[in-house]
Amino acid sequence: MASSKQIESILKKNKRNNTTALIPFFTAGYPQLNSFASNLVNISKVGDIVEIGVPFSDPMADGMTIQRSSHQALINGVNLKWIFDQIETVSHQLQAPLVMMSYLNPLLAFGFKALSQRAKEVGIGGFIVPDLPLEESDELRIALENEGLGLIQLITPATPASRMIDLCAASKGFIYAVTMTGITGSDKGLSLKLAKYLNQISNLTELPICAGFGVRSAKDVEIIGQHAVGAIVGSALVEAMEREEDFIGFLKRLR
Amino acid sequence: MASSKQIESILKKNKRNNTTALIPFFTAGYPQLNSFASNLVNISKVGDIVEIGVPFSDPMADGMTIQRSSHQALINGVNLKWIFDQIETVSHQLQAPLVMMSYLNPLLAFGFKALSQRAKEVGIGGFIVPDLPLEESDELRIALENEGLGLIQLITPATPASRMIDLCAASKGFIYAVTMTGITGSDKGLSLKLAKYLNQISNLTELPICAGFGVRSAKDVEIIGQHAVGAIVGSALVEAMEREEDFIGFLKRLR
Amino acid sequence: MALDFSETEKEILYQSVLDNKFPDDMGRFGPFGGRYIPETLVPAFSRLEIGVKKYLNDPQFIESWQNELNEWVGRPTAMTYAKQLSHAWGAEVWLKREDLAHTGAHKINNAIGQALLAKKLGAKQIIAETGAGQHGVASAAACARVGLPCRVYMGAVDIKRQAPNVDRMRQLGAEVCAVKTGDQTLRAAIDEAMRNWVSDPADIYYIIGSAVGPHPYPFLVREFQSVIGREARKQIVTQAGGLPNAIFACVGGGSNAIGLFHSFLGDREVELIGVEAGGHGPDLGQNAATLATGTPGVLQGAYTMILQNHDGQVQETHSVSAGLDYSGVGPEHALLQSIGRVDYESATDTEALLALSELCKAEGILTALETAHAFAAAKKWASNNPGKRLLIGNSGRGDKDMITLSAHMKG
Amino acid sequence: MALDFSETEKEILYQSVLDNKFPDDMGRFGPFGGRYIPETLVPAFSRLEIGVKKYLNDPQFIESWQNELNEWVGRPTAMTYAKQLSHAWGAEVWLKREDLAHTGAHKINNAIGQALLAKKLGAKQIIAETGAGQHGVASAAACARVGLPCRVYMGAVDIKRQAPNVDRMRQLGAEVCAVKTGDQTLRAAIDEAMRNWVSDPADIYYIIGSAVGPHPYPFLVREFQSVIGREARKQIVTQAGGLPNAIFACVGGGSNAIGLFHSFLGDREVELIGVEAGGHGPDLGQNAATLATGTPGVLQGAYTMILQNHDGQVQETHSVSAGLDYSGVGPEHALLQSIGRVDYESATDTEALLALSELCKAEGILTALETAHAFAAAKKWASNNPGKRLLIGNSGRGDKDMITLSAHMKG
Ligand SMILES: Cc1ncc(COP(=O)(O)O)c(C=O)c1O
Ligand SMILES: Cc1ncc(COP(=O)(O)O)c(C=O)c1O
Repeated sequence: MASSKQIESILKKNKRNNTTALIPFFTAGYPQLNSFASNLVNISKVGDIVEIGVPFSDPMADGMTIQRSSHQALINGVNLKWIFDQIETVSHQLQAPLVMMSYLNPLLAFGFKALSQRAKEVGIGGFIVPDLPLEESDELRIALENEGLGLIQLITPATPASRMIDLCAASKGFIYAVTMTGITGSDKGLSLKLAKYLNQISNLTELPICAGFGVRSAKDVEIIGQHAVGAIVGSALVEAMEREEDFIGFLKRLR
Repeated sequence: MASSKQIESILKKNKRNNTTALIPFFTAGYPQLNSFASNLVNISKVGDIVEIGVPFSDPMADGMTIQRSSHQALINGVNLKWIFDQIETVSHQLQAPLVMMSYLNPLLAFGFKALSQRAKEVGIGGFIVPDLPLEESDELRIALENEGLGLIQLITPATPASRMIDLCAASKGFIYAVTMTGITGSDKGLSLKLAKYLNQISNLTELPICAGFGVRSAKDVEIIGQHAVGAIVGSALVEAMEREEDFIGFLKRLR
Repeated sequence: MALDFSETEKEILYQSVLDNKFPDDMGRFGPFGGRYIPETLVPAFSRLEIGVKKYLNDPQFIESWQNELNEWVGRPTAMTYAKQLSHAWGAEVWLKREDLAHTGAHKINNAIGQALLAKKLGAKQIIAETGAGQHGVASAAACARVGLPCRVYMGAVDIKRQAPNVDRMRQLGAEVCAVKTGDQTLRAAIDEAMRNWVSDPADIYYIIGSAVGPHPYPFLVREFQSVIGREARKQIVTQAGGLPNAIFACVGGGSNAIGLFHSFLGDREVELIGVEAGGHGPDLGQNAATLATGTPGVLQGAYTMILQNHDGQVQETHSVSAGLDYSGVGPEHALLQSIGRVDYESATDTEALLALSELCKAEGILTALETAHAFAAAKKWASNNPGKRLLIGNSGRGDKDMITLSAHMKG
Repeated sequence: MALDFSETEKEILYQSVLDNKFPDDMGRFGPFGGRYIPETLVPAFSRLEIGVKKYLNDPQFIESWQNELNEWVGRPTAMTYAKQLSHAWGAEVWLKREDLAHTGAHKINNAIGQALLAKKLGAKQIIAETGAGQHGVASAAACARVGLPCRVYMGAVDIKRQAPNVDRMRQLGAEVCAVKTGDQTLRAAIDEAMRNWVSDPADIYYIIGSAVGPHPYPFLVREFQSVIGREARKQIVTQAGGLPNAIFACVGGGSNAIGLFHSFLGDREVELIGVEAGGHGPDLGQNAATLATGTPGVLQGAYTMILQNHDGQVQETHSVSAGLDYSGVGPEHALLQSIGRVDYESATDTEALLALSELCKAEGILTALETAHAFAAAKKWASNNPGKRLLIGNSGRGDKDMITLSAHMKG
């Protein structure tokens, strides 16, 4: 059983050790249903935390790769209940705590109370809900926190400073620092901007900060690691799965 | 040299002899340019009067057959000057006086005075102008009459009695009694109506009356002959030409 | 070339125009007009003329028509200040928005007027011709509205280039007959409609689509279209604060132009410019610039300017816009040209296409290809008359032209 | 199924509606609405909300918008008495003619309003989504008019069935992006527009096409569309001599319906009926009858009624009309349904096609397939309410639907 506290402390350990936490993201039930549980186990051996994506029919904030994977997963027949059940079958083999990324509507349909209880049971420590801004989030946050789980808030470069403070205060586990599309670690000028942005958040909170923005290489992870505790690897991992490559090897090479 | 008087007297002779005058109509320059003059000569041997059609680009009052022939004749390069010239080359061989059917615009372009003079020269006794109603006809009529030619007026079953009187008064040579499309000699009921219509005109004028309405057979000519002096044969003759049949034989069989 | 009048003759004729003396008893506008029709149609035209005199002077009939204009057609149509076009052209540009009228062009003003008249005259079947399809659609709609069956003659060539309008007519319950004779465009369609009318002159009413044809059509259509100019005059005085310096309208048969110009004929200080289809260029057969390059003759029932050869054979025309692709023109325009009250220019296919595109992008108004000719000429005028106020008759919308436009967009 | 309120709760909520209390500070209409958006867009929405408050209360802004409505859009649109339809239905049928608005539907009221707002807010690029293409064309035209570049997202399926509108948008200078994700119709296009907005929230302004999406869009769109009902109320009182007994409007996202209904919400004696797309029939996936058959959930930024399965996955819809083919609906409609002020029904594809044809032939008005759904429902109502007066929102014209209609005509 995971909790937001556990997530936070794992990341803080990374920080103390001056290592960069690796947070792989992939879509549940993609590419096939029957490989989900074993993939999850294997990925948990490489990642410090694993982020599981719940597919949704209207992924309004996702890029093409994740959209495609969600679409396929839904065709495969994935739903939230199935995801929880699958995780449960392998929860004793998992070597990293889990967080879950989902749009709001599938969570609403599950019911917030049932969701929190079941998530706790299978070892999920927190939720990232990309279409749930702070203003609308009380109900879900309270339900999660009742079970010791947390709602992980996102911050973006466009977020005004005053709002950053509110978001930091509301977040549990870590802060998810979104970077804008098109920013890549290889561009010096932008990475300066990025540094400033991540440092600005660091100054506002004790919570660990994880950032993800098309991390594709060990170099990218290194650059992020200079200003954040963790690096989230999403599209690149899903693309590797799409191409049927050795995605575990890919993840390992990111260290 | 023909005149409207000559036309009138030929038809009156038919009337006295109780024979039905045959008035073949065909389009000048159809089907070929080079057969026009000889066709004309041959047709004049069968017809009592020959009606020559001047092709026009917008034959607003013609049926499909005549339209097609006009269209082809124009493609062949026919114009009014050429028609006059051709007639002139054979005028001594013609055995019947001529009348000319033309829409107004080609006549306008030729000039009414020049038209009247040239028509007289080549032996044309009268003009039928299907888009020139009585009200607009003074100028042309005067020009023609100055040369002894006549403007042949059309009367239709829809023409009110009072107007029939005016049309009869204005006409020279004969009265062209139009019958409505769709009326054929074989229909007893309609031929009763037709008889009434033609008799009504006869009662209004001393001029001979000629009628034409899809005359296709000797029977048709016979029926017309009971109430009119002459029968005009247009579409059926042109169709015979179109089918490259022996149209002279066809004409002969109409007697 | 226009008939040659002396200055005094012109002034006298102009005065007669202003005194509403035309058409005269013979249906003439000065020397032009008249009624050149088959004898079969004479009684039908007599009835029509009597009907026109009666109903156009009957306040109840006019009210019923005006009511349809307001409630069904959506009149008055707007007057738009074209801000960005004004900026680009360096002049003050106003648009009279006939494109907003029901079915998408000025044609409906006339179609509903004649449909109401036909109903009054006891017609059992309506026929109409159409070029661009706009008059066909307008007639189909008007006939549905008044409850009369409608048959539309349309050239086979036009059926192809205005396909969406063909389907619209059918949807509106009209029968569409493809005309495969002659040049297979507007002129052939009018011929065919006339021929059809001859077959049953008593029960058929022919709704002609422009200010052309035998008397009283040019008069009748002008009366029904003059609502454009009446509205426009009031609107521009109110909205712009005064009369325009120049007014532009495209001229096919000339119905939208005469409708727009008519209320301004007495304003000598207002230049009136009709714009014909310049097609590929000035040679005979390459355009439909009847007034600019034609000669007087009789076509389809009227003595007017036409495109013909020396033998009096009417010539085929070319224009990218089906609605202007016509060898004749309304007789009243022939008079207005002869007396110098209206200038007639032309714009080529290319100029029209460019103007259409410029208007689209500057004002978000997709105008008809026909109408675009007026914009092309207006643009030139504006460049020679900076700062002046001009009014353009935006006679219709360009939705019907998408097939042609898309082909041109692709190159 | 709608949320279950007691009669007292309903009365209280209705009173709040009448007192103009909705949307509240959280952007809610009772329980519905709100703002469910990515954090990246939060600042953009804050700016938008401030802009909306400022400019919608700024008489100068409202005047500039009203001026565009009058001069460019062609408002007020007509109110037509449908004489033959009234006769056939045994009721008094009136039509509010949004089909006569510039570009052919009510969508332009909103598009020009938002384009003006975007200009005020300093946007550099406009994006829009479109289903039937009507909002895309309206946005393209409005952007041209105010001078802003426009990019329109449109589902690949819709691009096929509304091809003429695609060309119109391009002709008006807009870029049209085919959306090949999801169901490739309106919903996917909205998702894609949102995603694109995320890429540059500061310079992009998203003109949404219906009264849906995150607050303040449902409010903003309602305000811009309410001009329909304001005009209609005055017109019907003047022309018919009193209020109608019932009002019908089709409901896709619900913008024309809310625009028409809004001025009549306080008239308890006036029945208000929204008509959704019944598609092939009542089963999930066979229709787009969101209010009639959906459940509450969050879709594209708002808590509202949606068509979803038990897992909260939004379902694909079916309707013959692209503009109604949407799994969600504006949150204000969800409230009005819950409190019983508005009834929501549906009409099937077949019923809509028949109604379209009947209207065409009876009144000479080719309505949009979307709109035809309202006629189908109104016809049924009329047969149960003989002699009553009813008003139908004729939201747009059917020219854009000719491809679909021709296919159905051929069988
Ligand atoms: C939009 C539009 N404008 C102009 C014309 C030309 O006709 P007229 O010269 O009679 O106005 C047409 C003819 O179809 C048309 O559709
Ligand atoms: C003519 C017409 N009516 C109605 C609609 C449905 O939209 P709404 O429900 O927002 O009015 C559309 C959408 O494209 C439309 O084009």
